[in-house]
Amino acid sequence: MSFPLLTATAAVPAIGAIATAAVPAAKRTAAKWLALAFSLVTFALALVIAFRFVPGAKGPYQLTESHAWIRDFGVRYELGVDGIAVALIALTALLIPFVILAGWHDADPLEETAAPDSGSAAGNRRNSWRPTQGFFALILAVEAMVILSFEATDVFLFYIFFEAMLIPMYFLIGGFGDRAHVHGEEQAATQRSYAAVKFLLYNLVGGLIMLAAVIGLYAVTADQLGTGTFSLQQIVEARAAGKLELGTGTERLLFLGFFFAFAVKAPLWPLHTWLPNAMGEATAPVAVLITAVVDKVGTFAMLRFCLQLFPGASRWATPAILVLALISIVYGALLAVGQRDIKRLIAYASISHFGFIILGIFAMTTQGQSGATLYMVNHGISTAALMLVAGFLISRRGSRLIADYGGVQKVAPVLAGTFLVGGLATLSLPGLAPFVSEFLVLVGTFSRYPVIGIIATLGIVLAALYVLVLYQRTMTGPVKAEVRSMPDLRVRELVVVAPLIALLLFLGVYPKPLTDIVNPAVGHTLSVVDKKDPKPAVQVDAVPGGARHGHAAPDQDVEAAK
Amino acid sequence: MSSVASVHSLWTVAAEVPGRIPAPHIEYAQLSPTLIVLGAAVIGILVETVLPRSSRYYAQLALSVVALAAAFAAVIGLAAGGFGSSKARIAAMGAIAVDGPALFLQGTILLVSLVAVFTFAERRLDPAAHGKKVDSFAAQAAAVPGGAAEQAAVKAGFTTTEVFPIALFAIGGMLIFPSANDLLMLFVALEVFSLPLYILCALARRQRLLSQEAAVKYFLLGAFSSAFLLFGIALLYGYAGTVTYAGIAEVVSDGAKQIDPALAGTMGNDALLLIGAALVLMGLLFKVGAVPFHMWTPDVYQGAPTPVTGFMAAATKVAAFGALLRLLYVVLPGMRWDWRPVMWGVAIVTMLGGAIVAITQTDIKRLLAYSSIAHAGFILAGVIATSEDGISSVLFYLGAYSFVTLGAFAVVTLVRDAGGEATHLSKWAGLGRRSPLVAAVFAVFLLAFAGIPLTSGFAGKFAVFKAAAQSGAGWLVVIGVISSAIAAFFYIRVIVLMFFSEPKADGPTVAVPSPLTTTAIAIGVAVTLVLGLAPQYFLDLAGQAGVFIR
Amino acid sequence: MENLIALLVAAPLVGAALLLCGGKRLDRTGHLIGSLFAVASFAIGVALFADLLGRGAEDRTLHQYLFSWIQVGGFRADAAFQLDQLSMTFVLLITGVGSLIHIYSIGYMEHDERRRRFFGYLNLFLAAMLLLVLADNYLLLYVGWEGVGLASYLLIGFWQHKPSAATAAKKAFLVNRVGDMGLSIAIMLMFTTFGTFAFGPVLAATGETSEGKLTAIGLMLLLAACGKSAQVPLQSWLGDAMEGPTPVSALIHAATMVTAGVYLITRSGAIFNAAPDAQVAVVAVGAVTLLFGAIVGCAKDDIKKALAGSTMSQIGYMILAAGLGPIGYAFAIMHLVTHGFFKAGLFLGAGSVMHGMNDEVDMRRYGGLRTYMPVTFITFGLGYLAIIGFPGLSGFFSKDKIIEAAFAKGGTEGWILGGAALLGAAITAFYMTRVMLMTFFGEKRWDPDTTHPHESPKVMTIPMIVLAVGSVFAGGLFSVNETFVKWLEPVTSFEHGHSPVSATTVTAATMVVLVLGVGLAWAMYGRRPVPATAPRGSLLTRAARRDLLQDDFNHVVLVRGGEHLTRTLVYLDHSLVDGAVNGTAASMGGLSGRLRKLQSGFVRSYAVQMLGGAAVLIAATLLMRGV
Amino acid sequence: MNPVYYLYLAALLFTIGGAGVLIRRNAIVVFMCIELMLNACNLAFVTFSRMHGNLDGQIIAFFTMVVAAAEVVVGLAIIVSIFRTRHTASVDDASLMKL
Repeated sequence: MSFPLLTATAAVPAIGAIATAAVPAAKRTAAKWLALAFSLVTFALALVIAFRFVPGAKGPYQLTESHAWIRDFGVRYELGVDGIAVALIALTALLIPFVILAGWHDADPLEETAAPDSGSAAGNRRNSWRPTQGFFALILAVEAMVILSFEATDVFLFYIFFEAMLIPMYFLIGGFGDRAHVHGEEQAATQRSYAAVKFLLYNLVGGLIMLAAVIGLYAVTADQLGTGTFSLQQIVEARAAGKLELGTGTERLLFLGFFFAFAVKAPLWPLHTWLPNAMGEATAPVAVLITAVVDKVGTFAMLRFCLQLFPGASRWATPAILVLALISIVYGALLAVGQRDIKRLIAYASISHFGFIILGIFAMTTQGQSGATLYMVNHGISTAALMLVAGFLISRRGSRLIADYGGVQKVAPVLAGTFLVGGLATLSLPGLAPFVSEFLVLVGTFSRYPVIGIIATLGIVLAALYVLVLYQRTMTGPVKAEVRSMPDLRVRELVVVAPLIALLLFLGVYPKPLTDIVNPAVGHTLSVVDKKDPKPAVQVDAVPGGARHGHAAPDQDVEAAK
Repeated sequence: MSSVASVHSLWTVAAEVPGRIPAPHIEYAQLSPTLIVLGAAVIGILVETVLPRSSRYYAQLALSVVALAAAFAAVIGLAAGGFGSSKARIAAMGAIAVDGPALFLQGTILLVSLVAVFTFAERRLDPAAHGKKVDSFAAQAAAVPGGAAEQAAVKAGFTTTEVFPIALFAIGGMLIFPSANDLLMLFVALEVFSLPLYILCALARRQRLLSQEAAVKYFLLGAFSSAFLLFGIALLYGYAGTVTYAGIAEVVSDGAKQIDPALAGTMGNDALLLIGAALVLMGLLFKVGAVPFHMWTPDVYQGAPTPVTGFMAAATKVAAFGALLRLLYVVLPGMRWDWRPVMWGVAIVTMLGGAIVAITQTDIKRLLAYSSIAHAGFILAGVIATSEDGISSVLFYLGAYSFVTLGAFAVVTLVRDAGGEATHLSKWAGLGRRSPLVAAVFAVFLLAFAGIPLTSGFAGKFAVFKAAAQSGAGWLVVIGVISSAIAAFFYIRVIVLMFFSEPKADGPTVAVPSPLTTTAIAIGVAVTLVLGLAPQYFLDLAGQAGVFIR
Repeated sequence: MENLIALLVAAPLVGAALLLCGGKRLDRTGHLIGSLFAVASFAIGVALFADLLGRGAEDRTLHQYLFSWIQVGGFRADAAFQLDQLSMTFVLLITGVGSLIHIYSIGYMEHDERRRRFFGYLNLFLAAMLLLVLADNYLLLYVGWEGVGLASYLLIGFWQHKPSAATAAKKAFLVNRVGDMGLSIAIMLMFTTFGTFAFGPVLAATGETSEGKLTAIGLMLLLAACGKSAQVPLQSWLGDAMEGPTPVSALIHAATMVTAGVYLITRSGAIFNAAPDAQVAVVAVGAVTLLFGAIVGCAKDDIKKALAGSTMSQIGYMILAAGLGPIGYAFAIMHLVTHGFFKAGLFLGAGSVMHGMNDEVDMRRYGGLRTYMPVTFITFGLGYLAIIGFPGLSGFFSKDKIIEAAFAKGGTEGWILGGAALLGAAITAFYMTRVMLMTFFGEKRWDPDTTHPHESPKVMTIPMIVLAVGSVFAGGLFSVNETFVKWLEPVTSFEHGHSPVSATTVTAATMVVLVLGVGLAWAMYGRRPVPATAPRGSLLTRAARRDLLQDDFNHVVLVRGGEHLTRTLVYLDHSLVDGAVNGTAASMGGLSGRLRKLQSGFVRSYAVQMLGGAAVLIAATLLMRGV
Repeated sequence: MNPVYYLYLAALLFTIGGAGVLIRRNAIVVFMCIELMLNACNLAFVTFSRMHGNLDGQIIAFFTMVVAAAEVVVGLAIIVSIFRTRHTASVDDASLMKL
């Protein structure tokens, strides 16, 4: 039994959460540093995972741990990572420190940091209940649960953390709202709790429906394998060996049960409406936590659980899901264009991006799924960059309305510059990381479903539209009076943004480290789903400059016809 | 009237003077838990009569705690002695079964009661009257509220220490209820634990009108339902010619062929069986608080003194479900195909009804009452499974649920304003900001009710639904899931209220309880989390206890 | 030697990084650093050129492989460069003209406090453009493709405080994105068809697949070209792009970036050769645009917009030529290069004029400037002669060849295209003469008290002179025993078109239409004084002033329509999608409220309900036995 | 005479008692009706025991009487106390808690 690396990676932030929460009220700053330290240690451990992970190795999962937990439910404490999980764990562990840093003052009592907006003094006093410790403890708790749900290879174990992470998120959204509210604290509070409740109920309903499916899965396995099990690997192998035979109907029902929960989390049109509220009302760092970290669990789970547990049903549902994803892409982008609130705009942009991710996953091609995985990582980074800068901007002016800004570029060039880079990443400009993933997704989709692929490319035009409109309205033009005295980015804020941008550039130019660990996992997934990439019509060796003639190969993949 | 003659012959036969009646043979050891508790109750009455007022409180408290602890020890001893499994047997001339479920439930009831007694004995929450510490029971129940007699009683610092022996009697009844092995015992046990509860309900110190009203309602409806139960028993007796579970089960399963044709009209008449079974079921469902026999629950829960409410909500449910299980699994398995669909229906309406009505409640105690109804529905889903898994999952759920409930009501006793407990939800606004700890604890209980993972509620719900699904009740599970989604809504509403809404200026204060209530709450939280994180051991216990003797 | 290729791109990239991240401390020296890096990459370019010349005509293709950029399954994109005659030509043009314009900008942007950033952007542009022409696969080309788009976005909107500038920048980027969509779809098609999108394999394997697929790819490439090269129907952005500083217009929107489309088509020649239908589309676009641009150019009073129209039209010529296949590619590129010289020169001239006229752009406020800024006058004049195709100057050679080739297309098609080209030549002569006259001749139409026209400083005039020289001699140089064609032949495969009309006839015809155009212009603007305020003009004129209404169409259909669409969607999202959920919640509450009423508080009603329940229970049980 | 008739009588009494519970307002009367129902049960028991020819039923009847007596004790206590506070024994007045 080697050192339980995966458990440790999840345990550190968990302990950190408790430790941070235990810091006495007076020592606010100490709590912050403590939280930061723990998050950094977690990141270090995540890196260790990434290095200990051997891309080419046999078997789907590595660094596995397995202990008995609840025998009666056939539940084991089974952890293991494949390339996809490694990538996402790394992303999570990477983002949290930035989230903490960016939210450094978000949970301070208002008396200390005189919020730039002149929300009624009374409002400030009543709202002075903001236990900083709690804020950072909750963030760490979320991190721990997210990491565990990435590591879990036991469906039930995954489900538990998938559900449990809602609670801390819920308190983060409802308890620590954005201070930029035009209509005073009262209304802000109501909107906040509305958003929080909406977030929780949407995801809880999804989760409960999934619970039914989970129970169903147990019933089926118990019925056919003698002892019910939730071990993903075991189930997959049993299916391969033909020992486990879900009936078509059952499989589809179970698939839908799982997919619904993940689609809510992802979120997929038309289950998306909780996201704009949540991201709009929460503080920018929490918004990042939602869209860049927590939502990824949904798409990740589609890839790991939906496809591998129910290959048949996945194939059956693919057309419908692709259409929904397509709708999300276009719909999200269009709504983003129509938004008047910066953060809601970014939220809708994210909905559009999640459309791309799901599209890639269900295109069932190597490019599509690798692209989708890369997309999860890149979208995490790019949205974090954009949203955090937006948060800095908002905290300066005290308003989320685009109309309240203008000409910021003149007074705060660095802020504007970073904002622009974030925006360009969001519209996936070549040379920045998101381009690679988006193009892979498009190619992957196109190679199987040309029409859908082409429609999806509309997304890149619309993305340009909402990003540039946002930038133009806020950053360019004559300088607004309220903006005139706006300070440029502070050191802390630069420390947050610069690394993210650097990372975006690096992964845009050299995504190899990522693709190398992701590709084998995707290969395994596809082999479970039993899908092969469509063959190109003409076979030519892709050696650069190798201008040799190829031989025509007939289209072998029937899907390509669709 | 062809059969008159034969009937007459029967009459003469029956009229013969029976020979010497054999003295009953009682296994005292195996009945010790019950006997200890009832004995303690009797002693308690003596204490009331003998000891001076001043020392009664402590005497009673000590007595009941010791008794319950001893009884629990006895249960453990029996279980360790293998009476739960291998040596399980019918005791007391077939009146009482000592087997796994019985012992498990008795153990649960005793533990719950022990914790409940702590909350009974709490004397720090209410402001001291005339320098004398008072608990949450009326100074003198007989005195007219607000009347001179009451004033005097309060001035004299009277406290109703009788609640302890009364509660002990109730507990005794509850111990017998799930282990009763014939219908007569069932009925007697029912009354034995109901009557004391009626009285306890009437003993609130504050808002005595509500308290008395609750008692009246509970009493009348309780008596009404027990009348139905009794009539059902009569019919079953008529059907089978006996009231022992085993006997009836036998007749039910092999249709009573060897019966004298003269009695074909009654004996083995399915109408008798079905109607009787239905009426008996109704009597038990009433105690369980299942729709449509739940009407008493909200009113009584609201009116009764909160410690009593907690005790009732937790212990009564355990006992009643125990009896229900035994009835369905021991007496009526033969007619499973008749009662299962009916219970399906009951479970569904109970789950949905409880959840839906709870949405618009404005009083925390009523809210919890409706939530308890919804939970009764969930447990019924497990009862319907008719499998060993079903039994053990129900046992586990009961254990988990009872402690959550107890804890929740214990917290309710802490939130007070001038008029005693502040149970109106609007008063709870911003509680999380006034006293985060209490709010957090209550949130934990609510999340457990809602069945969020890592709490006992989730483990229980999963176990029950799993059993149901495996017995082919998949759609019941789906409906259960939906209704728990609905239920989640109002639990969350309370959390929102406590944490995310501005505290009212005239909001309630959170009283600092004595170690008694603190321990009660602490135990509640502990059990909730332990059963949520590492339920395996307890699932094993329930699993081993999952076999009825017949 | 290959390893220098990367350096070619790296140099300006480093410059950009330095200048953009360097911060204030570089404000004083920024312009020098920028120019330095530009010149450096020009030097490298020259070195490589020398190296190529040193090799035999066949092995003049260098490859440099850096690393595998993206590799997923069969999908493989390398970061690798390919330098052959075609890209070499571009490299020299880009770095050469680029360096000149860097130098020019030192003077032009002297008084702008954000000059450092300006140079940073210019360097960024150079890097992206070089990447575009040096990439060895379409995806890497795509990176450069969007990179120049970004640079042009940043530079057009350089004076962001002007809302018009910001809007123009956004518009340019968006329209280009539409084109980019075409490019990305083309790449996807290549991938599904050939399994790769590297130049070598794809272009070699065109014979292997159906013409239909190739046509599709070709059309998508054309769409991309239209976006980048401002061809109809995606031309609308170029006019507004003139909001940018003039050097930008000269470098990006005249000499280099806008010609990327021509490069793309020429580079993909093999595909187009195998897809005649796509070629037809190309020539059609070219012909239409060359007329469209020319007509627009005639109507504009804003000197830069007039030049922009001309740019459009000239690129129309190039696209037309490229569409003609092997008979045209070489001439397309040749015209591209010469155009690079004289159009850059003209823009710099215009810039220098504006510089002297404190940024006045309306030609109706100019007039008689030749005496005030002689150098500008002469250089501009030479550029003018070159563009109208005055015998002996660059334009004459390059454009003439294109017209010939157009006729050589043969058939009615040939006649139409040739005719269009000729007509275009005439109009070109007309509007350029118009510009010339309105700016440098006639009486002063500016207010002597406020404006004091003066010649620009050396740092600005010298580049203009160099470009003028280029625009005078380049064409001739290239044409001497077809040096240029031979140079390109290995890449673009050249063949002589067989024109139904002899070369001399074509030349003669060109001369005639040229004289006509000039004459007409002189008649309208030389003889009569130019009104200081634009006359209402004919319907066509008014339409032309509004870019032939094509822009208005966009506004009404796309912008307005889009706004309405989004507004409706926002509403629906709230009321419908969200409303559905809230609705269910509300109805739940209502149901709950109604069920509550059952709890009336009366014991007896409870008893009734219990009795009812009991009845139902009994009935159900009996029923179960019944069924 | 056929003892089944006693059963019918028992059912009748039981129904009368139930109806009384539903109809009458006075708590005491309601309570008496419940006692009537119990006694109906007793009649049924006795009848059945007569028909089966075993004594269980009769014994149960005795138990029932005891239980009923106990119920009377508790019930009357409660009813009296509420009567003294409200000066009415109408069950309909005890309806503070509802919904």
